Amino acid sequence: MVKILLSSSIVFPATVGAVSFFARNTGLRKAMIILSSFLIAVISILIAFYLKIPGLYYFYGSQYLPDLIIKLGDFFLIFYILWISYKISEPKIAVFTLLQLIMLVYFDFFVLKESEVPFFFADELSILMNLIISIVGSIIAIYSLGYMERHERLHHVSPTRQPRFFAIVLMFIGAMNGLIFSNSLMGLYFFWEFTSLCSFLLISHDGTKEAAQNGARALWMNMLGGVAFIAGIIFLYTHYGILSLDELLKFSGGNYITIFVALLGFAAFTKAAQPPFESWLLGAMVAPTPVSSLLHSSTMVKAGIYLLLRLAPIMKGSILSNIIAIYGAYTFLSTAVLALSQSNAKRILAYSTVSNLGLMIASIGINTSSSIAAAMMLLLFHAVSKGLLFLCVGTIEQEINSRDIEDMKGLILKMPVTSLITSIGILTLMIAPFGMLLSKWLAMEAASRHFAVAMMMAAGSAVSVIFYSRWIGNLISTTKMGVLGRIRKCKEKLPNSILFALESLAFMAVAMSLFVGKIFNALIKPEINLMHMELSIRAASGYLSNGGIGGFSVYPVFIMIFLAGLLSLMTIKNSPALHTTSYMCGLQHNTMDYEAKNYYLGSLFNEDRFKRYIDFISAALILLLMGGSII
Amino acid sequence: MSKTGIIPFGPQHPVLPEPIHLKLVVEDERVMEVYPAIGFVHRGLEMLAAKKDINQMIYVVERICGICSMMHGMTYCQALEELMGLDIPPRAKFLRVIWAELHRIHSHLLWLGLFADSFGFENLFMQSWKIRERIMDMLERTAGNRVIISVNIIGGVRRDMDDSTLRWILQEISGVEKDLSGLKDMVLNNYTVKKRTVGKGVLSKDEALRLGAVGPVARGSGIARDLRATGYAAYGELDFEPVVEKEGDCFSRSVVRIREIYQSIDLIRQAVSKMPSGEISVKVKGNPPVGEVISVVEQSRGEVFYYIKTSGTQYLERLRVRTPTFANIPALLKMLPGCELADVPVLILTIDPCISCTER
Amino acid sequence: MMMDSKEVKVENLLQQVQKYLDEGYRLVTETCVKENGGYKIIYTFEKDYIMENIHIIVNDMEVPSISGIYFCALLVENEIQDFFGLKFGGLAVDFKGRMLLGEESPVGPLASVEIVRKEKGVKE
Amino acid sequence: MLGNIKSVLLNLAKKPVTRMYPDVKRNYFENTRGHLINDMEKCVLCGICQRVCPSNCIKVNRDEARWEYNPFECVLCGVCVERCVKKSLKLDSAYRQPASSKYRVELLMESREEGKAAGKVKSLA
Amino acid sequence: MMALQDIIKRSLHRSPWIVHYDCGSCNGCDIEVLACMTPIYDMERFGMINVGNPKHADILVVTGTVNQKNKDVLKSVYDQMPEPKVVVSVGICAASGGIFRECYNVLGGIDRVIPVDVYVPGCPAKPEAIIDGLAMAARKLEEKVEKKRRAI
Amino acid sequence: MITKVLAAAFFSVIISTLAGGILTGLDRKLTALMQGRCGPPVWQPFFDIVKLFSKEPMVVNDFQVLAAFAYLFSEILAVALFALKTDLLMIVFIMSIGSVFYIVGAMAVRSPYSQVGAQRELFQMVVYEPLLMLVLVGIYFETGSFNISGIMEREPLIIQLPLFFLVLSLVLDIKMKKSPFDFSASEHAHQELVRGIQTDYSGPYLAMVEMAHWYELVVILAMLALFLASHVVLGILLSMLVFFAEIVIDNITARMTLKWMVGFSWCAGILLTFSNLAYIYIRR
Ligand code: NFV
Ligand code: SF4
Ligand code: SF4
Ligand code: SF4
Repeated sequence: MVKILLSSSIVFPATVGAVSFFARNTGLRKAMIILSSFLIAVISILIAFYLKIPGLYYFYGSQYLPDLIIKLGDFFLIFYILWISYKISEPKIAVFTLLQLIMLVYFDFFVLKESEVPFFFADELSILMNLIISIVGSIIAIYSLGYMERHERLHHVSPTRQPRFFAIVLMFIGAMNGLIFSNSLMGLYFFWEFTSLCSFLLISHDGTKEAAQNGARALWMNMLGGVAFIAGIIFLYTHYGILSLDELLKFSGGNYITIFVALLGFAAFTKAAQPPFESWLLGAMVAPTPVSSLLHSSTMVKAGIYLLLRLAPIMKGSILSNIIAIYGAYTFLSTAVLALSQSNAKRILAYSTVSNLGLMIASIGINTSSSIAAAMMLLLFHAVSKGLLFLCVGTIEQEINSRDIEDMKGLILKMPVTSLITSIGILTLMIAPFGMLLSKWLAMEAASRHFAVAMMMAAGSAVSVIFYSRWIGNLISTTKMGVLGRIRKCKEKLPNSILFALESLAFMAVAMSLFVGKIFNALIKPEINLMHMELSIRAASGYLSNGGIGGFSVYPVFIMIFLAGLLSLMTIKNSPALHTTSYMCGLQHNTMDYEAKNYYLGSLFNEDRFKRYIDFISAALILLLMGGSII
Repeated sequence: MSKTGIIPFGPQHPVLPEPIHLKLVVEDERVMEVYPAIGFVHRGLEMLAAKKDINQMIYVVERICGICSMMHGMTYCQALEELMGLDIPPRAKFLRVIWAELHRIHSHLLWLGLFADSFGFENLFMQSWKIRERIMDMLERTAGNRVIISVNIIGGVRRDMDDSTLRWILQEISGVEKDLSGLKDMVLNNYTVKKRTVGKGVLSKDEALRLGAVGPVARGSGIARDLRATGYAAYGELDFEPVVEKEGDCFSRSVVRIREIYQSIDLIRQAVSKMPSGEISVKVKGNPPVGEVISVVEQSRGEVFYYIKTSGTQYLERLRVRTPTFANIPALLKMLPGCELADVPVLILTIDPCISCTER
Repeated sequence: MMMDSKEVKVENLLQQVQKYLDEGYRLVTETCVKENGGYKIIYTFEKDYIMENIHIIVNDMEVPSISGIYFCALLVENEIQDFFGLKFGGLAVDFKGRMLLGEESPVGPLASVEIVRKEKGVKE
Repeated sequence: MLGNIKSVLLNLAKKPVTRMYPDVKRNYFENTRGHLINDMEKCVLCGICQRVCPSNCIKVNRDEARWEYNPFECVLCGVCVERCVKKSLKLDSAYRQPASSKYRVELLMESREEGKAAGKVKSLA
Repeated sequence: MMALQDIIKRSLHRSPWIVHYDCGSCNGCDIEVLACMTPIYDMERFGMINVGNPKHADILVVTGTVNQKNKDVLKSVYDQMPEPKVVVSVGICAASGGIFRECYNVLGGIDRVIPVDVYVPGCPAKPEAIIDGLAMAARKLEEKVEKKRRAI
Repeated sequence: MITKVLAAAFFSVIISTLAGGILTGLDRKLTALMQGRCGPPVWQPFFDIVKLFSKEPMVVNDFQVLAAFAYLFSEILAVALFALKTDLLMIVFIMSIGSVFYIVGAMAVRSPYSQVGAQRELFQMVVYEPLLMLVLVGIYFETGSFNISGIMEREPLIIQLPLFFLVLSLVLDIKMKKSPFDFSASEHAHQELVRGIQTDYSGPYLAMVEMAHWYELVVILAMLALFLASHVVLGILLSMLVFFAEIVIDNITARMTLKWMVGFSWCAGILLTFSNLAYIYIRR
């Protein structure tokens, strides 16, 4: 049963994807996708309930088959990518792929000895990731139904390219599940590469020149990461003979293990689009928005974090870990500052994704039980909220034909539902008591021994408040008087699939924060125990206690916000608040002439130049990291 | 998408003592362009010259502005005296100097307060207005009113000061001088004030000339031009040097004004000590002859220009007033683009604008 | 000081003004007076406390603006537009006769003012 | 800046300079122009004040023996006082009290023939 | 309930906030209004502060005449003040147009545009008179509250 | 247990309301005296608040109501949590909820002044939030705890963390919006932004915002007092001293501009914290 579940979590989405590629009948395809999304989610929940974890499981059926498939798949993938690089004539891809090919051939045919390892490894982390991928992923897939239809209508795409799109998306979900469940490092590697490929295909889905270019950039950067990945595996295997996660987790450390960590860390950084590789994620914003939501914020980029989390116990206490912490904190701050100068909503989200990934990396680097817990919580909450926000931006963009937050002024009157959901999404990212801030709090407390890291974290989170809150400000700012009345009158028409996706994600984002204690006890605590760390955090009914250092209780804040909302609704209702115009120096008659814009500090730093500095420093940090690993 | 916002500034605005309107095109904190709109104080009193006779017009021109009212009256009277060929008694000239210099001190202190307010230095505002009240007392005691003192008439002045009053003035003015030292310290030696004013709104000498800047604005840019040197009223018999500063930024304009306060104190002392005795006015008979006359006087804000055309009756044919602020506004418009939003009030106040003068 | 000014032909105005600029004169102001049914515009320049006046006589025609030469002339020329309803050609910033006046104010108020001769002793 | 601190603290130590206005009334200087009053016993309704007034705020009505004055138009210049031949006008040093509506001052010269005058204030909105 | 009303009335009386609009005055009255805030007169003793923003203010202090351009401004400043509010006209210009009432651009006193509750005469009005006027205005605020309460 | 907690929270809120009002009044009185004038009575702020509550509730955008409530409540919560001696970092986080709502509420009004004020406030937040957190981290460094109860057990922090104390004073100055840090909303409203971020809050909502400021003031003063927590009276005296110093500074400085302020505070904050850290290391 368990085996079936695990296997089907990979195979089922992939198969449905493959089938949907050939399903030319729109209605049928739709029904299939809805059904299968539902099933995927169900499977993940079943897994979460029925799996005995931590545990090792074999693939359903044969145990050699998956190994074989993966081996073949590896080569297939590499040749396919080579072909792509030839087709779009991008030599960088070819170079990195060829490097991988050489190493792969060397490894597969000359080094690797036959051995028998269970295919699946599942623990709480995998379950957590699986839940995110399957639930958020299927919600996004459903959203895409509505979105892609409008998208193609707006862009006059015909014949429809939706089958291709959904095929890739569903296969991607399968691949992600494979990535997080696979025990063998080779399997991990295969799925890793596969997601890179999916990302490329989806980025260039629209087929414009820009899309192709940005896709290529994403691919070569990820291929570079792949090179490091395979190199790391070879290194590990040749030195310690380890090729699977379970062994790795049991491994008690060796002299050169840090080199392996550094190599895999590098791969993780490319995947998580940490500077100097953040440009691929920014470029990836040309993809249809569900792609950005699914791959580039909630799941694929999280693969990097997943990998680092797996490496965390190995590097515990090393200098490397400290450098990673600094690097992550630095990324957190610097990309938050970059996001500050943006007014394009997707770019803001992209930069802040990179930034939050940096925060997770920093937490992992700090490597204490609370910081690991913080990282895992961030992983979860960020996936939901960010995914939601991307979907919101997509919806808004299709309506107002712009992604610029300056153009979203007063959107609340035009698209009340979307705007409110967007605001809630932003709030869940920005303020306590929502999970993101709770995890930031945990991370801050964990970071307090590393003063520099703490400083950058504090600054970074303050900076992110700027770009988030001005976004909300723009959404709800109006010149019209009597907002609530108008909202009530305004009927916003959204396709059901889109509405469902937005509402369910928003609900999740809020509800999860409410039950943060439960989530912590169920998923995060055991995982930290598994990592053999002394657990100092306790959670009970909305209270998170950080081992005598401090504590955070969520309920009072919720009650407070609830009360504020209730009272304000009551006051608005009872005393139909008198509405006036805004203060305009006595020039009320031509209010529309005047409007302040948000500060983007364009004059202070120009994005390109600033980015160069940031990239430079982060490259230096990565070099330091590599160097640190050798010492 | 442009990230430039448009911010209104005025007419009803707490830092603007008077209504003008500026449309500021800003990007972040930087002002890119400025579109002014004026006319909120325009009353059209030049036209009253046709309705009120020359004596009544004194009280009208004094109400062009409550800050520099005495000097408006003086300029007007000087113009008509010139036209009618009147030679006013020397005592009247000296009295005019004293009142004019008192006005200059009060006007500069008033400016200093508002200027301080423009960069959020409330205490400085309070201190300078506190000192200013002593000047107001002097005006009230000598002329009977705090603000619009109405002492000029064609042919001299209306009120005399007796010796005890003059002594009292000397004593009070010394008190003012003492109080000023703390104030001066607060402007000239305060790091934060310097930071807000030094290097802001720089106006080079050339620009100042071309834009026709007058008064402290011109003198702050190194133009040694002070009409009092032409010796109208009793200034010819008093000793003074125009105050000049070179840098041409807000700070040097402030320094000019503060030094001018001291200069005025000195001038008052001189005038009191040299005060001749005798009549304070001459009798004026008949209507002024037909003619055109120009009269200029160094107001607290710079040169005020009166053009008067008479028609041979007791009414003027045309009265035209060009006030110093009118001449300084082009300089302001040159300074504003490129400054920070927070500096807008500072720059506006640095020319010491007086809109009621400007728009009449 | 009593005013004396020399008349300049409208065509030569700009040239003359340019000459003043080149010689380092400062534009004090322009003054418009009604004279003999037409308008006299007096330009006052100053250097070293000496004032020089020139004037032009115009009727209802378009007056060349000197704001291209002396930027600071723009305010006063707009003011003359407001007060007398004259038109200046080539103003740096043109408020269209509404710099000081509001939308509902009279047009060219000073152009239509006549002295109300209020004789002595006559009761109103 | 240190000097500034000193002066601020000195101010704190000193008594405030505030004139505690409603509690402590100020003595005005003798020739302060506060508000205009007319002593109707002296006034002969010659009308000079009406003519010289720059603000046209005095109306002398000989027929009805009335001297009218609008305090909300008077600029307190004192010209009328100076020119009044009978010295019946006077500028008192106290200011006129604020009011919640505008009014005119109308002084009637009753029983003019008998040479006796009596002032009477009438307010009109 | 009564006590609460009293407290409210008292507070209204004790903390009237002022917005000052210079509506074409000659500055004479203007600077006298400002002088009321300076150490010598210090109207903050009575809790009066110049908030400069109609939305926060209880008393609108207007100086100067109304002209074509600023009548709308004056009106909208008045409209933006929340009730209860009173208007104080300072100086004769604001009361009737003063010496300028014959000018072509002057409409007359501010009562042409907005209702005025207190007139402070004088050209310029003396600071003491202004303080008296403001105190009177503060009392009017109370009256307005009272009236409103009766109406309910 | 729970009733006891609630009662404690309730009393602390009442007391801090009184304290906040009196402190604000004291501030105004002292400022006036320093300027040589008489000034309002100390309880003037209460009159103001009552008056504002009795005024007509006027809003531009309904979200302002929510913003005002949320701001007020989160500051109240912060006060209560402080009184219950909980985690300082959490208190800071909760206070920032309030600030965010406050800012967003101002942004919701499409008036250039509130919006620019909100922008400036945001940048001000970027300055004081990290500094505040750094101070807390510094305290943790010394005491090993973020909990107030844990912190209070330690010896006077002021000896170990004198410069952190200065940083916290800086934060207080920024939070109080007193000169030179009053560019987002000047207390006296004489600035280019009218009342900046508060421009369009009026009547009761302005009152709520004002009261929220009181609580903020109280919390930060209490944090200052924590530096001498072992002697409560001395601690309070110390924080009052800082408060007084802040008023003096208010009276001798001009307002800063945005760039200057961010640069100055960051440099000062970082310099001070790092030198203090170095000092700690040397002492150990
Ligand atoms: N000084 C002066 Fe005036 C005059 N004339 C000018 O701009 O103050 Ni109201
Ligand atoms: S001038 Fe004197 S006497 Fe003549 S009417 Fe006027 S007040 Fe009466
Ligand atoms: S004081 Fe002046 S304005 Fe008043 S009535 Fe007399 S002359 Fe007229
Ligand atoms: S009343 Fe007098 S002082 Fe006041 S504004 Fe009018 S003219 Fe000026």
